Amino acid sequence: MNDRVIPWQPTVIAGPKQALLATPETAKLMLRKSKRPLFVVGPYAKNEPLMGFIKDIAETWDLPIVTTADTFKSFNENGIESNYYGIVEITNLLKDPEWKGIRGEGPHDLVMFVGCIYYIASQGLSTLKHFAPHLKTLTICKYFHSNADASFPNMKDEEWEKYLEKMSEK
Amino acid sequence: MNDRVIPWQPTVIAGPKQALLATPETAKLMLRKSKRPLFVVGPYAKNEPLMGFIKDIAETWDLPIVTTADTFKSFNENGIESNYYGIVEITNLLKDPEWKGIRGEGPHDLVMFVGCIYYIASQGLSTLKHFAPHLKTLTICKYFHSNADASFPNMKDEEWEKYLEKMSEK
Amino acid sequence: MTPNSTKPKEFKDDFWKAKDIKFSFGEIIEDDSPVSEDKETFVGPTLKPSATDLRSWDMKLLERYPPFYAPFCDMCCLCTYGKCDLTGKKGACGIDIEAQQGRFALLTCCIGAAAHSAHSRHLLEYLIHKVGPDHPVDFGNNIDIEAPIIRTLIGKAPRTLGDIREAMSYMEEENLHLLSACHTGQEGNHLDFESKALHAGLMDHIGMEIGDISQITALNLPKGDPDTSLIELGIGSIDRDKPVILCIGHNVAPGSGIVDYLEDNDLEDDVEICGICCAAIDITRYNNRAKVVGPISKQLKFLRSGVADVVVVDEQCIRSDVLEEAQKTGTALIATTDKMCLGLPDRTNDEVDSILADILNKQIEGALILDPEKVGEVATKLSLSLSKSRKSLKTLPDMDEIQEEASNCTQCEWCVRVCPNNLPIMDAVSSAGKGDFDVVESLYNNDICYTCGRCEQECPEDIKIMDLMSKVGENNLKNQKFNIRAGRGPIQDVEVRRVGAPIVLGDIPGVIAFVGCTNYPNGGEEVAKMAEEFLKRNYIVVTSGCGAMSIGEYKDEEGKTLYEKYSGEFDARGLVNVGSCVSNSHISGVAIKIANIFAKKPLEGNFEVIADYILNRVGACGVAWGPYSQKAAAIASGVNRWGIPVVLGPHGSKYRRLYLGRPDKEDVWNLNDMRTGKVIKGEPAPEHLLFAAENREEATVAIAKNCLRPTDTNKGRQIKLNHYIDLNKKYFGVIPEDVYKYVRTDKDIPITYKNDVKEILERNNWEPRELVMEPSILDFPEEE
Amino acid sequence: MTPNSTKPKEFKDDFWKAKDIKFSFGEIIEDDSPVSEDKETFVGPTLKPSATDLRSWDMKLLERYPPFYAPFCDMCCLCTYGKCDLTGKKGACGIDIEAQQGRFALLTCCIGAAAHSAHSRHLLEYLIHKVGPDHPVDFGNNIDIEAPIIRTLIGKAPRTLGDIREAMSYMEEENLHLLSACHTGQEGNHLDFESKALHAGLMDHIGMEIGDISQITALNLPKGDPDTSLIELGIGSIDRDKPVILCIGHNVAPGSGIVDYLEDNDLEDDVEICGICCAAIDITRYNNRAKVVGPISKQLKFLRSGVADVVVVDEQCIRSDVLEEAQKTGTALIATTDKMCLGLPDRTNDEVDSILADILNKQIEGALILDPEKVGEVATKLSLSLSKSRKSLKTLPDMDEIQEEASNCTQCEWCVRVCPNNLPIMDAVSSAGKGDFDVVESLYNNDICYTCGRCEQECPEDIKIMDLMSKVGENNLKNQKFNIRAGRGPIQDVEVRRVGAPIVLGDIPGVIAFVGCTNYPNGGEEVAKMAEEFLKRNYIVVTSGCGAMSIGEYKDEEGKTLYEKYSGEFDARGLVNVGSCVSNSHISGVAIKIANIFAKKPLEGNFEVIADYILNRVGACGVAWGPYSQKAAAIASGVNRWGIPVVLGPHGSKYRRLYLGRPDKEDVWNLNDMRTGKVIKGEPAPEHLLFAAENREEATVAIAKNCLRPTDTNKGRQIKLNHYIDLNKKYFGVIPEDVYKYVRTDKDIPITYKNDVKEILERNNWEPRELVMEPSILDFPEEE
Repeated sequence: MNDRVIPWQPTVIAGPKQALLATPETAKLMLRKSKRPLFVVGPYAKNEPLMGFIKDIAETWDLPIVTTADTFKSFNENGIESNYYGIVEITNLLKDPEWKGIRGEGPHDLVMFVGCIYYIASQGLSTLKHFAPHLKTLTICKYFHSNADASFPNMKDEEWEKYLEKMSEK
Repeated sequence: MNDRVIPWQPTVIAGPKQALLATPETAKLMLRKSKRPLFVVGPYAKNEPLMGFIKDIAETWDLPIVTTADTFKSFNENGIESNYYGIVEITNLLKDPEWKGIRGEGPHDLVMFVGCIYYIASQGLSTLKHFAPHLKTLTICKYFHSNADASFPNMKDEEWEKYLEKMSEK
Repeated sequence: MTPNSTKPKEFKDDFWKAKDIKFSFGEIIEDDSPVSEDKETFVGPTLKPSATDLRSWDMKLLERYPPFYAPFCDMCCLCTYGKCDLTGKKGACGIDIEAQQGRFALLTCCIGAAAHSAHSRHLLEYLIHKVGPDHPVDFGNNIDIEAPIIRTLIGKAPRTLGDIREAMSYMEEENLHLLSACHTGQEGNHLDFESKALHAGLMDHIGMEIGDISQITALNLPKGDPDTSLIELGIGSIDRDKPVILCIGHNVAPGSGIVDYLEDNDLEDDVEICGICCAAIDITRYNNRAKVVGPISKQLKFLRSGVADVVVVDEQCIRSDVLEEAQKTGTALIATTDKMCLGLPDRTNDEVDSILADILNKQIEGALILDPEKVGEVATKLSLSLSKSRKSLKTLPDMDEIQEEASNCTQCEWCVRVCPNNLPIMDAVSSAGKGDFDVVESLYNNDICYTCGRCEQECPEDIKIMDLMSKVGENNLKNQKFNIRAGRGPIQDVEVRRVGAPIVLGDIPGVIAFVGCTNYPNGGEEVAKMAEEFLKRNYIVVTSGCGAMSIGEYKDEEGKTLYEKYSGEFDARGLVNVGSCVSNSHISGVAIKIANIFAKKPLEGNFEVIADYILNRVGACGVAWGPYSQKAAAIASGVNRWGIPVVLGPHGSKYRRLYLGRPDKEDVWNLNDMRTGKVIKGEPAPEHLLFAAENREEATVAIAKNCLRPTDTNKGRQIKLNHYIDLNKKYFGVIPEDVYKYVRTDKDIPITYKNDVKEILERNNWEPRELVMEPSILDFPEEE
Repeated sequence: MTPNSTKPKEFKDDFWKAKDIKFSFGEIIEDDSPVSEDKETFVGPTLKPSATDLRSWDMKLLERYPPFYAPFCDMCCLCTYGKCDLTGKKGACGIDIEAQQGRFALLTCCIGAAAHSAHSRHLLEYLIHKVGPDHPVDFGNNIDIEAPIIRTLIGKAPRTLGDIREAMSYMEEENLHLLSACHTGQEGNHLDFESKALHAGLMDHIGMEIGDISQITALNLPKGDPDTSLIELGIGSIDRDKPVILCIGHNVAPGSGIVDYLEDNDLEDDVEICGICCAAIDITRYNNRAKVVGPISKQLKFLRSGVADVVVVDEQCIRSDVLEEAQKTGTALIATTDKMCLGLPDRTNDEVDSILADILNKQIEGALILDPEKVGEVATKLSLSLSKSRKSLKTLPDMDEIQEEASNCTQCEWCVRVCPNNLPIMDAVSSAGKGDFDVVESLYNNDICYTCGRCEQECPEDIKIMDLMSKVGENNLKNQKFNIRAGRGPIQDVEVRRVGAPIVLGDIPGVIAFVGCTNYPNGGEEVAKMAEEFLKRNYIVVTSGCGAMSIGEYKDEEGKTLYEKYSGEFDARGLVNVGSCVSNSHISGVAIKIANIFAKKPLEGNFEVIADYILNRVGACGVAWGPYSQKAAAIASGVNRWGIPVVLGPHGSKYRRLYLGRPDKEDVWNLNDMRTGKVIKGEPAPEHLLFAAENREEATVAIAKNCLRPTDTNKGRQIKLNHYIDLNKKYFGVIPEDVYKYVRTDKDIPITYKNDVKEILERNNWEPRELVMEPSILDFPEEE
C-alpha cells in the first residue's frame, strides 16, 4: 500500500469508503467548483507558518473562516477575521442542509479543514461523511484523513508547505 | 482506489493490514521459497476447468492437497489424491506450530487456498493472520482476499484462467 | 464463589467453602410437591451457580475443545483509547486479539441471553397480570419434571407463575455480572471470557425455559402433546381477499390479544391472522386457525407484496426498517413492546377510536401500544377498515413495469459483491430486464435469496430488486402452500422413559435438533433434507422456530411434507416440533430429563454431574444452519455447556468463535471411569463442540459422527458407525479413515462394512481398547 | 408501560393506565422512618419506571438536544448477516447508520451500568455476608435523605443493607430489558435507542448509589464529613523499602481484607499498602494510612517500576495484561473477583500455606482468591516474603542500558502514528538514544504520556519505551509527592439547605463536577487548572475518582495542592472529593436533594419533575476530561437524564454520540411557565447536554456558559454572565457575541461590561424578555 494514503492514525480506517488523494491542483479544483465553501481552522494553526498560509489561502479564495477551540484569539490578534465555534458545533451545523451558512447566504457545499486535532477531525469528518451528503469535505493537513472526501497525503513539513503555498495561487 | 485490490466482498476489510497483490510470478516465488507448502481446495473446485488447473498446479509444485467440504469425492473420482478436512479443521491444525503437517514432515510454512466459499475463507485467513505467525497465506481465487498475506486480484474468468495456467509452469 | 443474593440461606455458614461440598454432599430439603414421588431431594453443590462456581467444568470442556477464533475485525473499537489494532499487538488497555475474541463471544452471548430472557420477563409479568401469580405451573399427568433447567439451577420446581420470578431474578443478576466483565479493563484471559460466555449461554437456557413454561401454562398452549394440529404455512396459504393482520417477532402477547379479540367478536372467519418468525409459531400454538407465513427469510418478500393490511411488530428479528417498508404499501403499523418503539407515539392510554382515527388519517405514522388487549382491538379494526381501500396496494407493479426498471441494469456487479452469498443477482436482474425471469425465480424458490436487501441498497440505478423478487413469487402462489405441526412444548416423561435406554446405549443412533434461523441460500430445503436423511435412519429429529417452518416448506416426491410423513413423538423416526425460540429450552431439557428419569441423577444443584452425563452418554447434536443473531450464539453456548455439540452452517464462521477438538491428540480424550476409578483411553466423541461446515454434505457426515458417545454398547456403536460410514460413502465416496478411532473392540464393527473397516484398522495399527463403564471428564471424588 | 415484576401491588388494577395518573396523583403510603418528619409521602407516577415510562421525558430532552453522531466505523459487525456497510445504505437487517449509532450508545451504556452495578451487587452481598442484612443504613444526624436516587426511583429509602436488594433487583431487571434492545432486529429508531441509553444511564446511577451507600454503611467510611484526612498521594510517596502491596481496580473488598489483616496482626507499620484507581480511593476512605499511587495513567508506569511486591487486582480499568506485566518484575499477582480471573487457578478454598508455597515456588502464575479475608492474609504474607528477594527487581535497568536500547531507534515514526495523541515519542526515544532524556521527562511529567503502551507494541525494534518512561520518572521521585482529601461520601442535608437558594438563584455561579479518568495528555494538570479557575471564582467544585487524584497531583506556586488551599465543604470555593466512581451518585444525588430539601419537591416516583427541576434551575455542569470507558458513557448519560449538562475532553468525541443544542433555533428553547401557564421565550441554558471540547480553553468557557439557568435572578445572571464574559475574554480575547441571548432585561447585564454588552445587544436587535417563574419543559398539566 502507498504509505501516503494510509490514514495518519492507521486505525481510523472505517470501511470500504476511503478519501481521494488530493493535490493542490485537485483541491483548488474543488474550491473552484464550490459555490459556498467554508474554511475550518483548528488550534494547530495558532502559530506560524500555518497561520500565514491560512490567511493567504482564505484571501485568495474569499473563504469565510471558522476557528475551532481557542484559535480565534490568535487569529483575532493577528487581524485575521473568523467566527469561533466548537469543532463539534460547526460540524453539527454543517450537517444540517437547512443551515444558512456562516454568511447567511445559504448552505455550504464544501468544507476545507486544517489544523484540528487529528482524531477529533476524523470523527467530525465521519459525521459529515454519513450525515451530510449535500457537502464535500477536504482536508489540507499534512496527514491523510480517510474519512474526508478528499485529503492531502501524509507528508513532511517541507513538502506540505509547498502544497500550502500552491493553494494560495489561484 | 484500485478496484482489483478491494476485497471482493468489500466489508471484509478488517484493519490497516491488507494483503499484497499477487501475480502468478509472485505466487510462484512464494511457492519456491516455501519448504513445506500446502494446497487447500474448496468445493468450487469440484468442476472443470478449475479441477484441472488444480491438478496441474499440485503436480508441478508437488503440493499435498487438502480438500474441504465434500470436494474430496469429485477429486477422488477424478483420480486426484487429497485428504479431506473441514475448512475450519484444517485452519485449526495450521495455526498449531507444532502440528506435523499433512505429510507428517513438519509444519507447513505456506498455505495456498482456492475454491472455498469467499466469506468462510476470509474468516479462516483471518484466523491464520492473527494466530499463525509461522505461516504465510496465499489465495489464487479470482477474488481479492484482504485477510491473506498475498492474493490474486479481483478478475474475470478469462484473465484468471491465464493466471492459473501460468501457475502450473514452474 | 462470587457472593450471590439468592444463595439459599443454609449455605451461609459455608459461604466460602461451598466448593468443597462436592456432589456427595446432600442437603435434605422437604419436597411436598404432588408431582414428585420422592420425599427427599438431594441437593448438589451448585445451587444458583455463579460463573465461577461452574468455572472448573468450563475449563475441562475448553481443554478438550479449545476456542478457535476467526476475528471479523482486526481492531477493537469499544473504548475511546482506540481504535486499537490488535494484529500481533496488544491494545492500549493491554488486551490481545485472543482475549478480545473471547470478550466478543461473551458480549454476544449476553445480548442473546438478554433477548430471550427480557422477552420471558415481559411475558411472565404480563401473564401474571393476566392470570395472577398463583396460577399453577402444571403440565398434566404426563410431565412431572416440568422445568428441568430451573430444577437443576435453582434447586426446585416452580409451582406457580409467581414462583418463576425467583429463577428470573437469578438470571438477571448473573447476566449483569457477565456483561460487566465485557467492560474495558476487566477480564483478560480468553478462557475466562469463554467460561463466562458459557455461563451466559446457560442463563439463556433458563431464560428460554421461563418464557415457554410461562406461556404454556398461562395461555394453555399444548403441554407436550405429540399429536398437535397441522397448521397452514406459506405465502400461498394466506387468503388475500380478507383483511390480513401480520404479526412479526417473537412475543405472543400482542398476537394472543388479537386472537382473543377476534374470538370475542366472532370475527375469526372475517380476518386473516398470520405471522412471521416465532410469533407465528406461538400464535398457532394458541389458536390453530392462525397461519404461518414462514421463517425470517420471508419477511421482506411478504412486506413488499403489500398483502398485510396491518403489521403488528413485537420484538426480535424484525427488520429495523419495517416502518418504512410498511409505509411503502400503505400498511398500518403497530409497535407493541418496549424493545421496539420505532419512534412512534405512545398511544397505550388513549381511546381506541382516537388511535384509529389518527392512523387512518395519517396523522401519525403508526402507534406504540403496550397493552396487548388494546392491540387486539386496534389491529382488527384497522385491518377491517384498511382492507378495502388498500386493494390496489396489495399487488405489486405489473411485470412490464418491473422489466422496464430491471432493464436499467448496467452490470456493475456490485449487487453480487455485497450479497452475503454472492448470489447471481446481476444475472437475475439483467435477464429480467430482457423479459427472462427464470433466474429471479430460481433465486426466489426455496429462499435461495433470503431477501436481506443489501443488493437493492447498493444498486446505483436504484432498481427495486426486492420488488422484482417479490413479484415473481406472487406469480406462483399456489406452489407456496405447506404445513407445519404446531409446537408441542416439552417432551413427556413417559417418552423419556421409553427412549432413555436406547439413546444412552446407542440403539437410537442420535437425537438431532434443527434450531435457529435458516438464513442460508436454499437453507430451508437443506435443513429439510438433512432432517429427512436422519428421520429415514431412525434418528429422533427435534426442531423449533424458523427451522421448524423451513422443514414444513419442503415436500417429497409424493407432495407430502415431512410433518405429514413422520409422527410428532419423541422416538425414533419422530419429527418433534417443540415450538418457538424459547421452546429450545425443551431440547436441553430433554437431555437433562434423560439423566434424571432414566439414570436417576438428582438434578437440584447438580449441574456438572448432569452436563457430564449428557456429554458422555446422550448422543445428541444440535444443528443451526443459517443462524445470524446473538440469540443463536447464546443458545449454542448454552447447549455446549450442557455437553451437547452443535454443527453450524458456513455463516456460523462469522460468529468468530468455534470450539474444536483435536482428534490427533490422543491424551485429550482420556476418560475417568467413575465405576472403576481408572483412567481409560477415550475417543473423539463428540469430536467437536461447536463446528461450522462449509456445505450440507459435510454437515450431514459431521452430525452423524458427533452422535457417537463412549457409553454406546457394541450394538449401539455398530448402528452409529454404520450410519456414519454410510453417509461418508454417500458424500465423500469412501469409508472414513478415522473409523478406527471409534472401534473399541471387534464387536463395534458394523457387519456390512466388516472387511473394509478391518483393513482400515490394520493400516492404522489399531488395537482393542477397554470399554468405559461410567465415563466422565470430572475429577474422581476426593478421598475423605 | 412495560410489565415490571416489581411495580407495587397497589398499581395492579391500574396496570395499563398508570400513565394517566400524572404526578398530581398521590398514593399515600406510611412512612414510619425516623429520618423523615412527614407522616405521609406523596408518590408520583413513576415508581420503578421502565424505559417506556420515562420515554416522554427523554423525547423532550432529545428534541432540545438531538443526538450528534460521529461513527467510529462505517460498518456493523454485530451479526453474521454482515459485516454491512452503512455508508448511505441500510444493513441486511434494515438498520441505518443513525440507528446503529444509537444502538451502540445503548450498548455502551448498558456495559457501563453493568460494570458499576455488578460491582455494587458483589459488594452488597459480600457486606451482607459480613455484617448481616439487618445492618442499618444510617448516615447520622446530618443526612436524612441518604439515598436520593433510590428514593426517587424505588419510592422509599432503604433502612437496612438487606433493603437495598430491592433497588438492585430493579436495576438488574431493567438492564436486561435494555441490553435486549441491542439485539439484532429489535429497536429501529435512533431516538428510541437514545431514550433507552438514557435509561441505562439512570440505572447506572442507581447502581452506583447502591455500591457507595453499602460500603459507607457497612465499612463505616466517612459519612459526609467535609473535613476528612489528607491522604498521601504520588509515586514518590510510596516507601520502597517496605514490602509493598498494590491494589488496582475499584472494589474495596479485597483491599479492606488486607487492611484488616494488617491491623489485626500489628503489621500496619511494616507493610505499605497502596492503590491505583478507585480501589485506592476507597481503601483510603477505609483506612487513612493507605496511600494512593495515582490515577489510571500511572498503572503501567508503576507496574514497570517493579516497586510492588504483590499486585492485588479486583475489577474495572485494570490492564488486561497485568499478569504478564507483573511477571516481568517478579511481582506476585492475586485476582479477587469473578470479573477478572485471568485464567488463574481458583484457590479460594485452599489453605493459605499451600497457596503461598505454590506462588513462591512458581508452581502457579498467581492465584484467584474470591474470599477477601483470605486475600488479606495471602497478600500480606507474600509481600513480606517477596520484598527481600525482590530487591534487585525493584529498580529498572540503569540509564546506560536504557540509552543503549533507545539508540536502536530507526525513526520510522510509527510510534507517533499509533499514539492516541500523536505525542513526539520518536523524538523522545531517539534523543534518549543520544543521552538526552529531556523529551522523555517532559512526556513523563503530568502524564502527558499516560502510558497506554501502544508505541511499545508497535516498535519494530522492540524498544521498551515504557521502561524508558518509567525509569526517567524513577529519577525524580521526590517531586512526585502530593496529597488528596479522602472521599467524604454524600453531601449533608444542612449543606444543601445552605446552598440550595444561592445555587438556584445564581448567587453561587455553578457547581462543577470533575469526574472520570484523566487519560488526556497533561490531563491531570488541565483538570486541576480548570478546578482552580472555578474555585477562585466562587463556584462549588466537586470531584471523584481519578479526577480527584489528578487534582491532588497539582501544586500551585506556593507548592500547595488545591486540597490544602480549599475546604472540603459543599459551598462556594469548596473542593469536595466525594470518593470513588460509585460516589458519583452523590453528585446527581445532591442535585436531587436541592430539589427535595430546598424546593420541597417530593422525590418518590417523581423522576420527571425532579429532572425537569434540575435541568431548569440547578446550575451544575459535569466535566469528564479524559474518560475512556463505557462506565463514563453511562455516568454521563445518567447525569444528562437528570438534567445536568456534561463537557467532555476531545477524546470524548470517540464516544461517537453527543447531545448538542442549536442556539440558532429559537423555538427549541421555549419554556412552559408552570406558575402562569404561559409559554415563555427561553434561552439556550444549558446550551448543550453533552459536548466535547477540543482543548482546555474552549472547555473552560463552555463550562461557565453551561451553568446558566432560566431561574437565575437578575443578580445571579449578572454574576454568571460576568464569569462567562471574563473567561471568554481571557481565552478568546473578546466578549462573546451570544451574550445577547442570555440577557433577559437590562438588569441581567454585568456592570463591569455594561457598555460592551449594550453594544452587542444593539447589534443583535435585542429586546427585553419576560422572566420565567417556574420554568419547565414538561407539558402543562391536563385539564380535569
